[in-house]
Amino acid sequence: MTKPVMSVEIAGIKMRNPVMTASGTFGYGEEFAGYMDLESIGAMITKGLSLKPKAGNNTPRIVETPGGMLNAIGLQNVGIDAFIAKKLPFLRRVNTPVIVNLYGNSLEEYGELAARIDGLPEIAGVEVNISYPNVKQGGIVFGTDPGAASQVVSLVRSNTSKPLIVKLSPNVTDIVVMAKACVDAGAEALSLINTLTGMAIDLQKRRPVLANITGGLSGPAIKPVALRMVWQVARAVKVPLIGIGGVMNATDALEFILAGATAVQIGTANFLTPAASQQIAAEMEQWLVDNRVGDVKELIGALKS
Amino acid sequence: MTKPVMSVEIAGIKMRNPVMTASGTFGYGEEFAGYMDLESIGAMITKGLSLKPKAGNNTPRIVETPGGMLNAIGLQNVGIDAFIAKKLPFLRRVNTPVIVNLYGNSLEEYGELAARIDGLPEIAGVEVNISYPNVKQGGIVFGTDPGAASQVVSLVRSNTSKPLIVKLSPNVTDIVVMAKACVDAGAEALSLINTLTGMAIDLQKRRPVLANITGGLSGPAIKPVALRMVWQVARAVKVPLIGIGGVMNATDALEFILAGATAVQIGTANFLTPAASQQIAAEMEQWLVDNRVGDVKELIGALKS
Amino acid sequence: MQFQSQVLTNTEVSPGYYRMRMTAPPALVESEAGQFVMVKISSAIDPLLRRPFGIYDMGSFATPYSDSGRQTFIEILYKVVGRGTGMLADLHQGDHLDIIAPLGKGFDFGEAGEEKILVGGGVGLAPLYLLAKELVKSHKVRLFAGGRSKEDVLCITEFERLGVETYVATDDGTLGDRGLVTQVMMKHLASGGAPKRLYACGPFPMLRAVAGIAEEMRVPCQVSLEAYMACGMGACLGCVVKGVNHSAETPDFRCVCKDGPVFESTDLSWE
Amino acid sequence: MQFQSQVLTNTEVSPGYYRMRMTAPPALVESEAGQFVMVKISSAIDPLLRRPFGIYDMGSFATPYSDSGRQTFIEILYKVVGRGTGMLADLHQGDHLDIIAPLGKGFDFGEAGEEKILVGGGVGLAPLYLLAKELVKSHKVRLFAGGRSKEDVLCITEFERLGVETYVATDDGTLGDRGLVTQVMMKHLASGGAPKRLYACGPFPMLRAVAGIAEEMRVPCQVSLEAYMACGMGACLGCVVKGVNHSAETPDFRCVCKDGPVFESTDLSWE
Ligand SMILES: Cc1cc2nc3c(=O)[nH]c(=O)nc-3n(C[C@H](O)[C@H](O)[C@H](O)COP(=O)(O)OP(=O)(O)OC[C@H]3O[C@@H](n4cnc5c(N)ncnc54)[C@H](O)[C@@H]3O)c2cc1C
Ligand SMILES: Cc1cc2nc3c(=O)[nH]c(=O)nc-3n(C[C@H](O)[C@H](O)[C@H](O)COP(=O)(O)OP(=O)(O)OC[C@H]3O[C@@H](n4cnc5c(N)ncnc54)[C@H](O)[C@@H]3O)c2cc1C
Ligand SMILES: Cc1cc2nc3c(=O)[nH]c(=O)nc-3n(C[C@H](O)[C@H](O)[C@H](O)COP(=O)(O)O)c2cc1C
Ligand SMILES: Cc1cc2nc3c(=O)[nH]c(=O)nc-3n(C[C@H](O)[C@H](O)[C@H](O)COP(=O)(O)O)c2cc1C
Ligand code: FES
Ligand code: FES
Repeated sequence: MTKPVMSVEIAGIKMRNPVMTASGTFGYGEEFAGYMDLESIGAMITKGLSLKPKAGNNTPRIVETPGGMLNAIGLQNVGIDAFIAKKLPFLRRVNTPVIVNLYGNSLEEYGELAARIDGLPEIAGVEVNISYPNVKQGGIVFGTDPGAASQVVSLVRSNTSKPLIVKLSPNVTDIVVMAKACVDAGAEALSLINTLTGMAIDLQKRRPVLANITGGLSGPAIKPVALRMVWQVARAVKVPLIGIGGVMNATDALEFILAGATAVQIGTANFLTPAASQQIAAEMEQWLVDNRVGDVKELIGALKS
Repeated sequence: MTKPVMSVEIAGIKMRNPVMTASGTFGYGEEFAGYMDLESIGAMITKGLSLKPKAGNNTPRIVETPGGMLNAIGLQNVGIDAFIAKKLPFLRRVNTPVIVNLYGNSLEEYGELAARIDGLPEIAGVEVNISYPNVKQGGIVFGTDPGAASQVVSLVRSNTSKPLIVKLSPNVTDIVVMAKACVDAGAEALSLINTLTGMAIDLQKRRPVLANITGGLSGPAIKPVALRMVWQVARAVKVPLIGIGGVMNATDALEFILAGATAVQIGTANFLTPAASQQIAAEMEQWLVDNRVGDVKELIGALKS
Repeated sequence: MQFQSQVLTNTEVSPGYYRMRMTAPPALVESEAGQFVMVKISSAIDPLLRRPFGIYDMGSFATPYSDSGRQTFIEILYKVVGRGTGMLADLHQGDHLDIIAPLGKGFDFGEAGEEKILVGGGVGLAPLYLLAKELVKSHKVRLFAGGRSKEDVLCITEFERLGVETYVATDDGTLGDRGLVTQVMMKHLASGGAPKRLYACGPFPMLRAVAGIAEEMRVPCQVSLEAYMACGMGACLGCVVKGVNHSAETPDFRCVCKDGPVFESTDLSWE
Repeated sequence: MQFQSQVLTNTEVSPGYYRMRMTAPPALVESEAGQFVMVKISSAIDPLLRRPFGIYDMGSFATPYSDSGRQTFIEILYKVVGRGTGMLADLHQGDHLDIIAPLGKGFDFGEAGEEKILVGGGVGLAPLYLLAKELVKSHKVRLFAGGRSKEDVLCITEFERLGVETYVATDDGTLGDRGLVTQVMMKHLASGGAPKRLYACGPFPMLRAVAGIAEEMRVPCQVSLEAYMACGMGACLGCVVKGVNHSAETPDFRCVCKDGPVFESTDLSWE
């Protein structure tokens, strides 16, 4: 049999396959170069970048939970300028689209960030993080209020001509309302989901485990919630979706695609197997061969229900 | 050391310890009589009862997920009258408070159900389920709209003088808003959380696993979300809380109590170990002994943060 | 009863099929043919739920390590189909399992002296062995065993040792007759005298076919069903099947775990 | 490098402490003293995250089963403190583990001929053994080993066999001197000549005390830290500690996994 077609396109970003790495779980890419071929996957998304460098939260910042983990990194990052100066040169040499994940403390910061990357040819697109739940100031409001989300997306839209992806928070009553608001404001694709807000307690110390008290739940535990949200949103909007949440293997990835995603992002799995994204892309291709599917795009939203 | 005090009181219901069994996971009690001493736990909550008997959903109704399970039973139950006639006589002989979990297809049904059990001395209290996510008609609306929830609670409040507990859905943007609405409308205690809405897909069949497509996620996977919500609500309302979600052992139970719960409910764990609730109560008592805590009530909300 | 058990043996009896013997409390020898066990394969939360298996065999052997001088055991016969059974196949002698047993309703042996027919499809043979062991004491027993291919026909020698007359059918003809086990059964029944009772365990379409045959022949028939289970004891209502009186207005759902897994074929809705 | 490993031995060396030897690819003998491994204890999702352990020892032995005629191994020395280490202790010879190694930055051996002092608290001795093995080749080495009680002082004989002079301190005086290991060390250092370099691994308060002593004595000191880790390779930013230049305005966070686990004591903020 001829090789199946694995390429997909998201908001004009051409990817060799539907496997991307999720923001905050893949460093700035270079950390993984020794473990895998960075040119074997569809796209890389950077750690969330803010206007100024951010120290992040105190430790403990992470803790394992049943089938998942909580993190409250607090968006520690080098800041957009240092990213451009120090991290982008390495990524420039890798022939895989780089998407920057942007996080603003205020509406203006989002606008400023978008403008800052607009002229950089080595950046394939923007993923706007309106859902970061760990930083008190602002984040949670943009991610759970359709009006505020809409404002952020419009501003970013007017400040950059880069392909625009918006990443949604699952901590809402109705994900479809949020999705529609973002699409109406100019989002060309949606990533979902970010982490569910959770908490862990150390019984003996009678304290929250995380210094930040609450954190974001990721990993296999959240997959059923993520699948449900992708399925709901896929039936309500027309833009391509990127499924995220507990993808550990090709089966998980293909389930998201059946539910309506055009691509998936690999998050927590990168911590367990640094080459997870490469392996998942390869296994997906093998699955298509074994099941005589000629093009992965045939599976997008192909769930019978 | 003298035995620690394990008794707690919820909305006037006196319980010998803080361990209750969660609705829908403990049958009508009698199923577990051969595996444990039903008089070793704090209270039993019945399967959700509706006005008429309900057939429930088609199968498959359950599926395992990473660290959890999805269910879409669809509230199959014998109906309130058959419950009173056939199931209550057994429970009457057990010296443990019985709380009925009520579910109405409409506002009126909730009112009618409350009136129906008001005069029955063998029923210690009512838990109103406004959060059932599997039945299209109504349920989800009452559970995610503060105004609708408030209406249900007020009506039930005026139709029965039984202790009134309201069970909250976690599928909301702000659980505190829902909690306050219910308390303001007359809830004397809150149970949280019910299941998170999720979905599972059978890749080979390209179909949702559950006949109902979506279902409710329970088990260890959801514990971090449940703990976070209990902690948030505990700081916002004054009524006692019942913590639910992935309680598998005494450590989990005590974590919920530190977060602010007065009692906990055991759900999915009953399926893995039929005597789970009895064992958890015993282990909690042992923990108090080992850690020289004289009264479990000292731990309620005792989290340092 | 919930108990801790230790694996005694775990042997691949055919590619992908295993037979596992494990320790059990003495009371377990009272289990009825057709009853099942729920096994917690790992003490970790993955896999979370117990997995149900029919009791294939049980007994006891002499050991100096028990007070009574004897150790009771039960056996299951299982096929590796997914994660749980895959992990089960990796277990060794001495590994621990947490078991709830015996669960459900077993087979009704019917009257002594009548001829009984057993029909098993693939791993559906599992609960029929214990049944055969009992039936041969006072009945003539014939077994029709079906499978996709010769690898899927299990433990025939064991049945024959009991004195059961066995007939084999495979979809691809690699063992016994080619064809569906029900077709092969019909051929043989046409020639011999009519049996007095049928017992069947296997895939749903096979059970439906057997139930149909029983109805035509007007003989009682018991079938053993499978369903996805969470609790195994009637609490979760996950495992229901439609009873014969089922309709949207008057629901008649039965729990495979508690009302079954063995049902009279006439009690079920076969749509 | 990520590789599949098999357990060779897994022995309880003191109540609650285990030493495990496992197979590794030949390249692993290039690991530096102080580097660590990340172990996936179960292929199931529970426990989900890998667990970090210092490399205690490594080497190779003759075997007919390998092409090269030799099998490389690494060893870890670990304390059972929770679920992951509890499950690790249950593993037997032949069981499989998935390992990423070697990770992090190892110890700097300093100059030949100088006297080196090692300070280990409890299981903090683990990475010091491989260091000692190297140092004794060209330095005089003294080890101060501390623990809560005599059960917590590990593998002293192994260090002595290397020719390391060892001193033991326990909080309860059940082995060696009574008191904190740092107090006992100060007593001995007061009498002998000043060492040229300190190396320490153990609980944070002990490390802080050793760093303080090193500062007073104006000798270089390397400490090996622990932190809760998800990735072990600098990607999650979960394992950070404050560097010496840290302030709220000018954050200076270092990754224990990548910038460490071994740090110069003067590079860290000890608040
Ligand atoms: C009363 C009863 C008795 C059984 N007796 C036997 C037996 O003696 N030997 C034997 O090999 N099998 C038996 N089964 C089936 C056995 O329980 C399943 O094969 C097993 O649970 C699959 O577990 P898994 O983790 O390997 O599969 P999973 O990874 O969970 O799933 C793999 C496939 O198996 C199906 N499956 C999962 N659980 C069940 C279940 N409870 N029932 C039916 N299908 C399921 C899934 O839908 C999926 O298609 C019995 C089932 C029941 C209900
Ligand atoms: C670089 C490095 C090297 C290490 N080397 C060794 C070693 O050689 N021998 C050894 O016994 N231990 C070592 N540790 C500590 C070891 O990783 C933890 O004890 C282990 O991960 C606990 O796993 P668990 O599942 O048993 O504990 P859990 O059940 O997860 O937790 C039990 C307790 O251990 C603590 N803990 C969990 N993970 C870590 C961690 N990564 N670091 C520190 N504490 C943790 C928890 O906070 C909790 O208090 C090292 C840690 C690091 C970071
Ligand atoms: C340690 C960690 C850091 C993360 N940082 C970010 C971030 O900076 N920006 C962002 O949009 N999402 C961030 N995420 C969320 C992931 O990108 C992803 O949405 C989430 O982890 C769910 O996917 P998973 O279950 O595959 O991990 C982070 C997740 C983890 C675990
Ligand atoms: C099979 C099943 C049936 C349930 N039925 C009900 C119900 O009828 N009414 C209700 O309020 N909650 C119902 N629940 C939710 C539980 O009571 C509980 O809130 C939830 O399972 C979370 O707790 P756990 O993680 O301990 O299982 C059901 C849960 C399960 C798993
Ligand atoms: S498996 Fe739970 S009711 Fe049958
Ligand atoms: S453990 Fe992930 S950055 Fe160090």
